[in-house]
Amino acid sequence: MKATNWRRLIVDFRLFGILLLMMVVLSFVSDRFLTVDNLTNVLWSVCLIGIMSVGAIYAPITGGIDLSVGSIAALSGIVANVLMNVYGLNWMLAIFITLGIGVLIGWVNGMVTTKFLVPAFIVTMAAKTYLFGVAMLVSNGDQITIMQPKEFLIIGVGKFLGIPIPIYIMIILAVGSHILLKHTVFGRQAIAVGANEVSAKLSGVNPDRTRIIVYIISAVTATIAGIVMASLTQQAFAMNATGYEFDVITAIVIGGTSLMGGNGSVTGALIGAVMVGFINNGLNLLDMPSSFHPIATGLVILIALIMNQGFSLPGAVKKVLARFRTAESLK
Amino acid sequence: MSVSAIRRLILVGLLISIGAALSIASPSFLTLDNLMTLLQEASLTGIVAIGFTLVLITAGIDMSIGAVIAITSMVCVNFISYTHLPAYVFIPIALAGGCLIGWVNGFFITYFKLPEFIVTLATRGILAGLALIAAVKDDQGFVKNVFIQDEVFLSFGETVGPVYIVTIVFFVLAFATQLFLKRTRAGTNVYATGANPTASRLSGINTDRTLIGVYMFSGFCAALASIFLSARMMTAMPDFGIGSEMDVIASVVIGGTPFTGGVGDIWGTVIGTLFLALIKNGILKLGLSPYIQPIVIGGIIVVTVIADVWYKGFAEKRATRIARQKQALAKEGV
Amino acid sequence: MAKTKLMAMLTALLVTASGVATAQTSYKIGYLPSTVGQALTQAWRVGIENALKDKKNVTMQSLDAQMKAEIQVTMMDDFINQGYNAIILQPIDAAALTASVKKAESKGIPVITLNTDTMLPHAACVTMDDTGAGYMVAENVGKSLGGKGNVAILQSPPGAQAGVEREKGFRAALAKQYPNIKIVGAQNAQWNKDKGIEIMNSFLQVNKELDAVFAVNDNMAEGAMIAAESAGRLGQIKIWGFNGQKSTLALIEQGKITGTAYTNAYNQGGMAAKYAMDLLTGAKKKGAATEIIKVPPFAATKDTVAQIKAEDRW
Amino acid sequence: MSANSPLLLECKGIDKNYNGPMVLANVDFSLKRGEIHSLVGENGAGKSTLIKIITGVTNRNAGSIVFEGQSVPVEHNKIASERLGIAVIYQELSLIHGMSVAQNIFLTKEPLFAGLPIIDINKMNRLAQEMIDKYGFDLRATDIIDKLPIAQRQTVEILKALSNKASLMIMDEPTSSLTSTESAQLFKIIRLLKSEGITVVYISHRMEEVFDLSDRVTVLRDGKLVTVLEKEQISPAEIIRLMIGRALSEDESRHRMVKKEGEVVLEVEHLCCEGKLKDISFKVRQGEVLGFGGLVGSGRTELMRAIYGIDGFDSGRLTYLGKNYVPSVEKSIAGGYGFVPEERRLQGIMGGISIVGNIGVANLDAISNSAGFVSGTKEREKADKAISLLKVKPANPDVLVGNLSGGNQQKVVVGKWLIRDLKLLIVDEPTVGIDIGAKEEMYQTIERLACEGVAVIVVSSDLPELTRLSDRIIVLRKGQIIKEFAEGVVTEEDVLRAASGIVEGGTQ
Repeated sequence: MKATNWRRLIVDFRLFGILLLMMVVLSFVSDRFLTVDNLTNVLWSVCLIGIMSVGAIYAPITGGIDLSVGSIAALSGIVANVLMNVYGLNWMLAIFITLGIGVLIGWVNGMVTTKFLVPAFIVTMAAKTYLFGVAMLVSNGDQITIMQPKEFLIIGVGKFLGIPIPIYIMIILAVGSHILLKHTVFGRQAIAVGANEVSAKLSGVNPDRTRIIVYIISAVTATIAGIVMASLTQQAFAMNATGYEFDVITAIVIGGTSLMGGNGSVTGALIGAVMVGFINNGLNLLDMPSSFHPIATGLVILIALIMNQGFSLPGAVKKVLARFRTAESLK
Repeated sequence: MSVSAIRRLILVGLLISIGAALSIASPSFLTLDNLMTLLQEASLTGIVAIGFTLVLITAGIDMSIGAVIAITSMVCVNFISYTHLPAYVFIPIALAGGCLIGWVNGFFITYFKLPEFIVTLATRGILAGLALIAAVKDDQGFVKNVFIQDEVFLSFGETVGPVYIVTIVFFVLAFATQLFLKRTRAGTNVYATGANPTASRLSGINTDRTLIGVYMFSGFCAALASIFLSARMMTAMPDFGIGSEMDVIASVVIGGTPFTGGVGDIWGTVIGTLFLALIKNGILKLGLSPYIQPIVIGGIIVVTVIADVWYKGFAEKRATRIARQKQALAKEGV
Repeated sequence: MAKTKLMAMLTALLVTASGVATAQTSYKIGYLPSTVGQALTQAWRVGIENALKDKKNVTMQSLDAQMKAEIQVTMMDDFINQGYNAIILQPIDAAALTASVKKAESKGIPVITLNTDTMLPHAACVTMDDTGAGYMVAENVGKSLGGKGNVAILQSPPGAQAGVEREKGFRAALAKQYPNIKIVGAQNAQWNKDKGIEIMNSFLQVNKELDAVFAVNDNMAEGAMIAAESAGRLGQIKIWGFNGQKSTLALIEQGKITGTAYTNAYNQGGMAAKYAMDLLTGAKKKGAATEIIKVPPFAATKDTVAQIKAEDRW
Repeated sequence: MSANSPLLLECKGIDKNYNGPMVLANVDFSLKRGEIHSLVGENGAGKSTLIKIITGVTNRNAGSIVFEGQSVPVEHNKIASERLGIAVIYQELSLIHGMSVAQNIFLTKEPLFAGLPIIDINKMNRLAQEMIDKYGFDLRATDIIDKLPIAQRQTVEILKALSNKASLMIMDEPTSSLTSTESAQLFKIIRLLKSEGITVVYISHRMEEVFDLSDRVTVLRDGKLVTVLEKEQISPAEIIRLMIGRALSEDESRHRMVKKEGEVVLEVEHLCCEGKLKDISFKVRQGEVLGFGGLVGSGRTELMRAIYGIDGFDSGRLTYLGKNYVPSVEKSIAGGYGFVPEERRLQGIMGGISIVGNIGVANLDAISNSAGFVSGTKEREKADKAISLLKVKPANPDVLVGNLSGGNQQKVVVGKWLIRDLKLLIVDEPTVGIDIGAKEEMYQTIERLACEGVAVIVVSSDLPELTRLSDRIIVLRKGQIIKEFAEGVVTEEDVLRAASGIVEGGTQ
């Protein structure tokens, strides 16, 4: 095992370590925490963010960002419902077509960023806005309850071996995404484009094509998350999943992926999502006011970032204190 | 004429023609009341956008501005509810609070070399939570939104003649910031830091201090906007401004300040803000479905930026062609 | 079609501009809910539209305040500037909208508020009485539990007035009538179904004995139901929602949700529209104080839900 | 030492370590007033560390520095050193884009209106123009930096230093991106500075420049002072011997052009590209090293990009391995091309990822199966092969390329092509900014490839390099082939004359 692999492993392992530490602390704080039921529930509740994260991670890997995942998820739930319950299509066909629309949305995002050279931040921010409008328009702003088909509803709430199906979907997608990133030509190309686009291009990578695929992957996983969400909540609603894009980015960043491009860890993103899930679950179990959730998440982001930067936490605190001391002495 | 000047001219032209079209389509558009409300709206976003423009010039981003608006309004309302301090005492304190938040952002960004987006996203969460905790509660512990009756504080929402004070402040602030950027050393440092941080450091610019200063100014602007917003609404809510980041970013980007840093100015932002406010106001007048609004706004952002990139590309090509011709002529001359 | 509408608007404006208000033959009514994307606000709109359907000289425009008080205030300004004749408003927050309502009223535009009253007097408030309905739900829960047990609350976001009122009514009733019922948890599920599931899951984890859940809207109640069903504890827990949207009524019929505080939102919207028309045509005169029109809540349970007619389900 | 001592700067016993091995050990360094003093040494010899200590970018661990008769404290910093009158003209230009010449010259010390914190722009432009005119530079104070060629930007840097009243100017590899004419112009400026009494420290890998310019030369090796040569002792061969501790064999015969008889690998016919290239035709054969000379901007890089398939061209025909060929990067790579771009850091390496990653990207076809899955073992084998072929140091494939020295980075860029079935290698400026040892290795690599039958195209502004490597030299000027040296002995001067348009006594 070579040095950087060790380092990578240590970063991943460190995340695992923090995760375990959180689990230990939480199990002391609440005796209800460390139960199979509860842990299953946490996974169940993070699966939407998890599914989105393992696909959206490619955008930061190539140095971009995708802020439109929330709106895509909401829209896809609505589209799937319209196809099934207005046009009466078979549920599988409906899902298939919805995924196709996801591909289209991702393609548009990718095309605008690459061919028109507009920063991904602006493109996907605008997409977030107009896709929300489209979702409103298609659903007429209604909060639609999806009562059937029953097979569709099983996706979200059904269980296999006592574990909800969305968790399987999340894990399958995560494994797939991990393999895609670490063991395929496309993964190598995405990392290369993020590390140095020009150099990648001169080495035979087509950066535009890579980027377009990246946004398609991101949109497709968001679509899958949207379908799972629609099934899980038995609801299609334009305001579903608003603000999820920030949770997704949080998970990705806690997982050690830099927004500058050139590296990324799917397992990290998944752990990041679960970590945020643990924080929320812990606060819920303790019956803390909801105002603590964003505070705790924000602090975890900062701590994770500082640690990913190679600072140990006590070291960082010491550094800060030292700085204050010098500032004092200068006065 | 430079590229940015032509671009600005086009935007102003669009602004005027859309305004003219609206005046014809809806007689209620070209009324003093409506124009003043439009300006008031634009000014509230615009004040925040001025601070944000500086951040964008340094190639950074500040996602915490919305949360700064929320927490500042909470600070003010706490002063009003629980102390008898006059407004002219606690408003400076609240503004200083905005600066402090900016300092914290800048500190994490410069000292730990963390990406701006994530740091400010984290502070956004923390501040949003703190705003809820700081909110004034009733006897049962539920958040209570206080109806503000402090005369001095409310005077911030008043008008001078037909013009809202916030509009005057917006234009004064815009003018002052533009002067600062273009005509002071510190302002020059902001551009230099955004264009080439390494070179700036080598030239003796303290880029860390510049960055921290810029984030402090962004926090200050958001806090200032918050006071005008609270005064206008005569109340303060813990979710004030949260989500308005997108409008601010859109205004600045439409105004022509790119994400790449080193370029941009305040007049662009002023025009961008007016443009966005005009579109929003116009959509309301046209009796369109409310669902169309996000589609139009999203579309406009994309179209402006695409047009920008295209035009810049075209202008660059033209410039290189001219330069090449000139060079050829000069060489032949020798 | 659009042209005639525009023409109508133009004439209306010209007439307004000429200042002959009494000779006015056409009216513009603005409808401004907290958000357009909710079953309740959609139902109100339908109710308003139905009430105005046969009035050819009235146009109605609805805007989306996107759950943000700042945006709602802007839109109020816009209605005022455009010279609307009456505004039907669901204030996102009482304090935040007071100034706007006052401004409209001072320009002679009557404002009829829905559900949330503002702090200064205006034309009328057509309300489903959140506090009272919350109280009613608690009485039902208390009765069905025999005055003893554990109850959890799925809250709205802090500061969301309607939700807070409902919760206050609920808590007041329990404190007064059923002191032995313990509130074991109250968490914010952000009005959302998916958050409803998440929060309910943790309630189920912490409380092995949970007898009832009160969600301050139906959406969250439906989420709680999904969570309870998945945990296999649906039969042991009474789930109450609030509003009475169509899907929840159907779930009550299926016995999955215990009950909800139903309000006929179509009716409520219609009442607001009618009140506005009465003021505009002079059939009614505006009083000094806000006229409070209460739409009584109805406790829809499996036994009573059949009384709600199909056309009243929204 | 008094202020009127002949010495401007005197460093004694400087030690420096960055929490590790000694980078500088007991180094003495002194500068006389108004001299041109070269500082030479291989990469890693400690030149840049010494400069950093003098300019206050980093602090020394031990030793004393006296500047203008004043002792410089250990806790020295960049701004303080500038105030003392020490200026650095950086290798990577340190100007601010988007700003005018005047703004750059006066950055952080813009003239203000009396008593106000407001910049007096008119005065700033006037002062800048006065300075420009005083030295007779071809510049306008209001020109925006982005639009100036590199040589002029360097002039702006020098002006910036002059405006700081610098008495010591340190130039780190100033000619690395300049053409010969521009370099000559720069030397004129340097001598002008000297005549103004300014001391210039000149750092360069180009020995002929050091030889031409210097009054004295300080040689460093492995963090230690080797010697200080006086004017009369300076000779390129001597400096090189001192720097690397051994004499390099200058293979004189390489200057003779050699006719190769191998198969034609690539034939270019009548290639035109509007505004860039005009009617370019040439052939390159197996085992041949074809050199391309010419000034920067003569179209060399554009030609390489066109035949590699990065940028399109308007008309013309390419024949590659006997078949008509329309190039695209992907097809070129698959067909056996290799391409080493001009700017290593910006175009060559992916600094943030490992050697394996860098090498793997250009060999994805070889390390993956048809389903698109990459074999980690194959990838590693390839990387190890490239590392051992070129002796990359450290020989650890997991090291981030950004952490390697310039020479090793270049080896990675070249290495990723060597492990392919290479038929044509295009190298654009192969040895810019790398030390002499690595340079020599690069030359040997190119020669070995040619021996193995690979056709190599070398583009270089370094004339000794070009003449040494090439079997045939084509010189471009203004996008056209102006001269081809196919046989006989070619001197650097011949190439330079052709590139400058001086052909057989007449001006082109």
